[in-house]
Amino acid sequence: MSLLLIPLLPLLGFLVNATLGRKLTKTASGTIAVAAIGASFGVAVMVVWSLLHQAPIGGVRAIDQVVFSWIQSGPLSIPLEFRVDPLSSVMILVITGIGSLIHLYSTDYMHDETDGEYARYFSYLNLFAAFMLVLVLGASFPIMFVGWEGVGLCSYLLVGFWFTKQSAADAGKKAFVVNRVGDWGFILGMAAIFATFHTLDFQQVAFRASQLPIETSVGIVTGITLLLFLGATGKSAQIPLYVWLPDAMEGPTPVSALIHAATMVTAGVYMIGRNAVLFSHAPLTLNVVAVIGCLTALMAGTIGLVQNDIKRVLAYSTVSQLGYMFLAMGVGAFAGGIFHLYTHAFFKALLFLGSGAVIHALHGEQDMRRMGGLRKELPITFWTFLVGTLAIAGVPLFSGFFSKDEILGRTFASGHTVLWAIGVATAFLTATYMFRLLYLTFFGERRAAAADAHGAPAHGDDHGRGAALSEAGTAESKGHLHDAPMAMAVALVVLAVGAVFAGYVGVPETLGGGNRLEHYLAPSFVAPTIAADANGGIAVAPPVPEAPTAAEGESAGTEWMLMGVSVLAAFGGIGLASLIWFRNPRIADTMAARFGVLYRTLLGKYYVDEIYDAIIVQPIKRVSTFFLWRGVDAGLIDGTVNSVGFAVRGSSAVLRRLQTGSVRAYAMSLFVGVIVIVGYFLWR
Amino acid sequence: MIFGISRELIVHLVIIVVVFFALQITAAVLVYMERKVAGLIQERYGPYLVGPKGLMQPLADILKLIMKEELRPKGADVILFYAAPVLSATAAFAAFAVIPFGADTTFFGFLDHPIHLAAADVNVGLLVIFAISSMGVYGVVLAGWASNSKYSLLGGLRSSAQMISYELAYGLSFAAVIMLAGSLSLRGIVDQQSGYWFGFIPHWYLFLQPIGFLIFLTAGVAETNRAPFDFPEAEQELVAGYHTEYSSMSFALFFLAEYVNMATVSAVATDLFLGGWHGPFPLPDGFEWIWFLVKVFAILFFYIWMRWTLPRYRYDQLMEFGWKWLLPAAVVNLLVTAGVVIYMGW
Amino acid sequence: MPEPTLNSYLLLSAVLFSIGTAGVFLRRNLITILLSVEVMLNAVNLTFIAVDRYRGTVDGQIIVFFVITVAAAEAAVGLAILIALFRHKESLNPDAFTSLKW
Amino acid sequence: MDAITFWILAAILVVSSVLVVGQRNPMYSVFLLIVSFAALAGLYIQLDASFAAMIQIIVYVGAIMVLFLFVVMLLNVPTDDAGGEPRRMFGAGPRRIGAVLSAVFAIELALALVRVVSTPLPSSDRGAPVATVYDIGVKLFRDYAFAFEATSVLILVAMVGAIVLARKEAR
Repeated sequence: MSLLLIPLLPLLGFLVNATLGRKLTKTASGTIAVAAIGASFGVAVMVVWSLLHQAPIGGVRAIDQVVFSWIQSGPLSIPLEFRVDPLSSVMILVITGIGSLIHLYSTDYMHDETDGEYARYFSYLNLFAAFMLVLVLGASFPIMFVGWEGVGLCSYLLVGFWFTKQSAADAGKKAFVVNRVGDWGFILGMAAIFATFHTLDFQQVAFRASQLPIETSVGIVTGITLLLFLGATGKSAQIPLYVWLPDAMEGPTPVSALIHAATMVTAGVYMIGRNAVLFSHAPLTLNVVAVIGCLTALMAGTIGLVQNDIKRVLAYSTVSQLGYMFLAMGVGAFAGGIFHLYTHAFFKALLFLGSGAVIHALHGEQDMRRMGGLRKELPITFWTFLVGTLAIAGVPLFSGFFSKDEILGRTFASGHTVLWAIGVATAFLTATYMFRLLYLTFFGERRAAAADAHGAPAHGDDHGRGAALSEAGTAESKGHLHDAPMAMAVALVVLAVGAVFAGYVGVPETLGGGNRLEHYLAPSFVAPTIAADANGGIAVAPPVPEAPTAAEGESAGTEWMLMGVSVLAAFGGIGLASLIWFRNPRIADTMAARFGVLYRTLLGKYYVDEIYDAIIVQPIKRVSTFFLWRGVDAGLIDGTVNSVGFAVRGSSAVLRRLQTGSVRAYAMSLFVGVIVIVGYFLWR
Repeated sequence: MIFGISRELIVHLVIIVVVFFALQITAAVLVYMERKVAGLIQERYGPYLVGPKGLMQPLADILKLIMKEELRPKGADVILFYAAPVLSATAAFAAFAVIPFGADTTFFGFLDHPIHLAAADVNVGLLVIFAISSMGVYGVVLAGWASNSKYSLLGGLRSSAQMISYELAYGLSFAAVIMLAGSLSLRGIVDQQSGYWFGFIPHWYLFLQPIGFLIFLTAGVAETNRAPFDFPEAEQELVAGYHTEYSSMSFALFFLAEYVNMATVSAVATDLFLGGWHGPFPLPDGFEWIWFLVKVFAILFFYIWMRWTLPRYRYDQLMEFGWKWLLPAAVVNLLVTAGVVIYMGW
Repeated sequence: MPEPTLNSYLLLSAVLFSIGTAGVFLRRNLITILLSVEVMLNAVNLTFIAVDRYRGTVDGQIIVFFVITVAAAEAAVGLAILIALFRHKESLNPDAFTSLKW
Repeated sequence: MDAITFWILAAILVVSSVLVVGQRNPMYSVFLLIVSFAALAGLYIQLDASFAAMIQIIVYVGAIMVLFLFVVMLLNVPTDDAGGEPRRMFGAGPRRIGAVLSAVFAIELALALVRVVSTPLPSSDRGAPVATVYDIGVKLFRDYAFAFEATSVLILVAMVGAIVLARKEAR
């Protein structure tokens, strides 16, 4: 089965929809898009199947495919090569699988768009899938980078999908620009890697890195990894570059689900996992990663606690979950991180789609203060949403529990007690704000009118009709609301099932699970004992120590204890949430009043945006305005260009005299030339 | 040797003279024929007073023409005005020069080597004919322009345009035959047509090139400005077209030229398609040219017949026909012939 | 009468060519100028044929055909332009068309 | 025999060409040019290129010159430099220069030719030119096939161009 097909199919879908989308009906373009991604899911499944039945060569299980030699210059040789190994196999399954569901979901969700817009939306969506697959399938940094930039572009396009809305356009721009900062890091990292290892192929890099000693102090590897991590923070919305993700919620909800929850934002995590060997050779970086991840998790959690826009809450929870993943990466629990990535993909997609269903039902209402009591009116949405919430809150037997617990356990095991504590706290917060969300949205009474009194802004999700329709929504909101339509419902249910059972591939030993996922993934995080080197030959590496698998050194007892703690945290959070927002919502306001400063700080997201604006954006603006634009561009460049122009004009004013326009004059001059030449040959 | 002049030379000169006069006589005969046939077609007698059955009529016509006063319109370009008829007549005669009209003969042993029966034997004969007939245009154009009269000018323009348009189809119908014969020499082509299929169907290209033949005839008619393509002298529209202003001998020359041209076209048709002097049954040595004569006159009769039975086209129709039907047809015919020649290996 | 040698042909064509050029420069009538150009072309053709004959090849003739073809094209287009110009300025004097555009 | 014909034809050729140029009446120029072409064709035959000669007549005399004739008749500007007042700068002066130039050129060519020893043409057996036609055909469609096709395209383009240019703007 050809790996090339996997990204190619969505690309084809994109081409079709992009070229003749305007001619197609919604049904047609929708079908094409879904078919494309679905087919590539099928291919992916087959590929993974054959991978599972492949005998490991020197501990490595991988399927390679070189499509063609892309760049060939001097020592630098980059084939367009795809590779599936356990790690990327998980990724492609997630991307194509959940991707298909979200595509399906979108066919209903976007149905109010005009045909052209509809096709445009799906073409973007397919393009995104294609690039994301390139990203995870790429066997070398440049290929990955192609995908990396590609998804960035698609994210830009999709966030700004309703570009006629100022806020959407801005959000798109913001996402793009912030990502550029990360990409800058990524590129530098790549350059450094090539300089150090003279190759860009992942396996090669891993192999050659494994030859180096583990860096105790700051060294080249540390530098490289830090740069790469900068890239990761950009893509995966970590401190300091997380600010774009919440704004990205301006995009259509399915987009948030696919790009800003399930797939793209996890690219950073994947990238670190992909370079596990490299990172594990730079303990310092690992610590940085862990700390950053942890802080992000906490910070986002706290912010999420007070947000009123349903999608923003989810966005922040995404940020904080990503923080978890980075924490895992930081403490060397790569498998754990990927595990969480994988489960998170399910329940977060589910939650987003659920919120999407709600918004859809309320005609673009996103403010939770105008919701409530939807339990009875949107049963499917409610139940699936509930499942998602339980999963993310880490309630036992739901997928989120296993992965989160895995991370926390490994954190503790690795001795970062403080980080572990923060992690637990975050788990508590997570449970809290998620249930707050649940209660505000689905329980109690409809508060639309009340909220109107507050005059809370309605984030129109539906392009153009935003505010107006949200009014309409509130107007008829007292009446019956329609639950998620067929396609959406299907997607929700399937994801809900996933959210429950996805975790069971990685049940830890202590629960008699025998952490299969981890064992499956392990080879991807260690240097290949045999690495095919650049010119296809075979270089034998010294066997590296087996990757640290589950819970060495810590007894089952401690693990039970840890589990207990995190479970407690989860239920504590739920309890608190129900106490405040379920029993008597009054408390919320009183508390908000009491801790006014804190509340406002959280509501203002710690004013990070403002700070950035003050210390980075404004200075840059000023420099570019007064120096680059007025000075360099207008003065220097234009000056040069214009002077050239004047010079030409001046000279032509003289030369014009030759241009008599008289045919005969021209012929004569020509003829003189002939005579001269003949004469020369005569008298020579 | 007679008076130190070789017999070949004598015979050559004789042939040339004979051809020259034969053509003029033909013209005369044609005049008579034309009027007679016209008469018969129109249920009247035609000329019958002058001589037995009006046989002397052509002579009378010529005399009349000679007697007439030579008029020249004011403001006409003197040189060209007189050059024109001469030019067209010359062209007409010159074209016939290269046409072979009989098998090689020794004139019953008068010569020791058989010689070709043709005023001039050129082995790119067809090209010569083509070239000269293309020169024939000038006489007409010149006449039209030089006589400084709008009728003449229009007639001249029309006829030249017409000739040029039909020259293409004309030439292409040649080409098909050239391919079959694999020779540019008329004699060679005629020799290719000797013999019979199944012993009785003569080996003429007419049977291999029926379409080519039709195209050739049609184009020929147009080339010679004959009805139904006689626009240069469409009386109702242009009085007498390019020779409106001509009278007396210069007019006679045009007249002559027209008939000689007809003869030429018929002769060429005979050589190309009707097997020249090869008849359905062979004639005694030295008399094959009779077949040639018969065929030529048959075609000439056909010409006259057409003239008196068919109405004149409209000019645009003529052009349309020439460019949109005749030319494509000729091209297709050529292509098919080429294909056959290549794949059948003829 | 001396037998014509290759040079006599070449000289002849040289003379023709010069006549052509002279025509191009002297005449003040576009038609005549075009005719002069034809003269020049034919001078060249003559050299080709002569040299061909001298070297016993046929390539020269073929080139002559191409020259003739091109001449035909040139004449067609040239005359068309000429007609357009005449429509515009009621004149055929090349010196009347010095404005490069209108 | 050959010599005489050559000199006669040459004389006709030169004289008629000179007249073509020296003629004030384009109509005459056209006809004189035709005459010169005929003489040229004669020379071609002299040079055993009867096929070329015929083509010369058919194409030049039969087609191109007719085109000229048409234009002359159409525009009907018999006398030279009708209209278009000669401007000072392009008046008689440069035209004299032009004449001088072409004279110089002729002299140069003559000198160049006199330099080389006059080589007599190889004696030709007046062999069947038909064979030559065959050779020409083979060469034309084998070695020069591409050029041939190119020319056909050229012709097409020229045709379209001519039509477009000469067409009256329909307004």
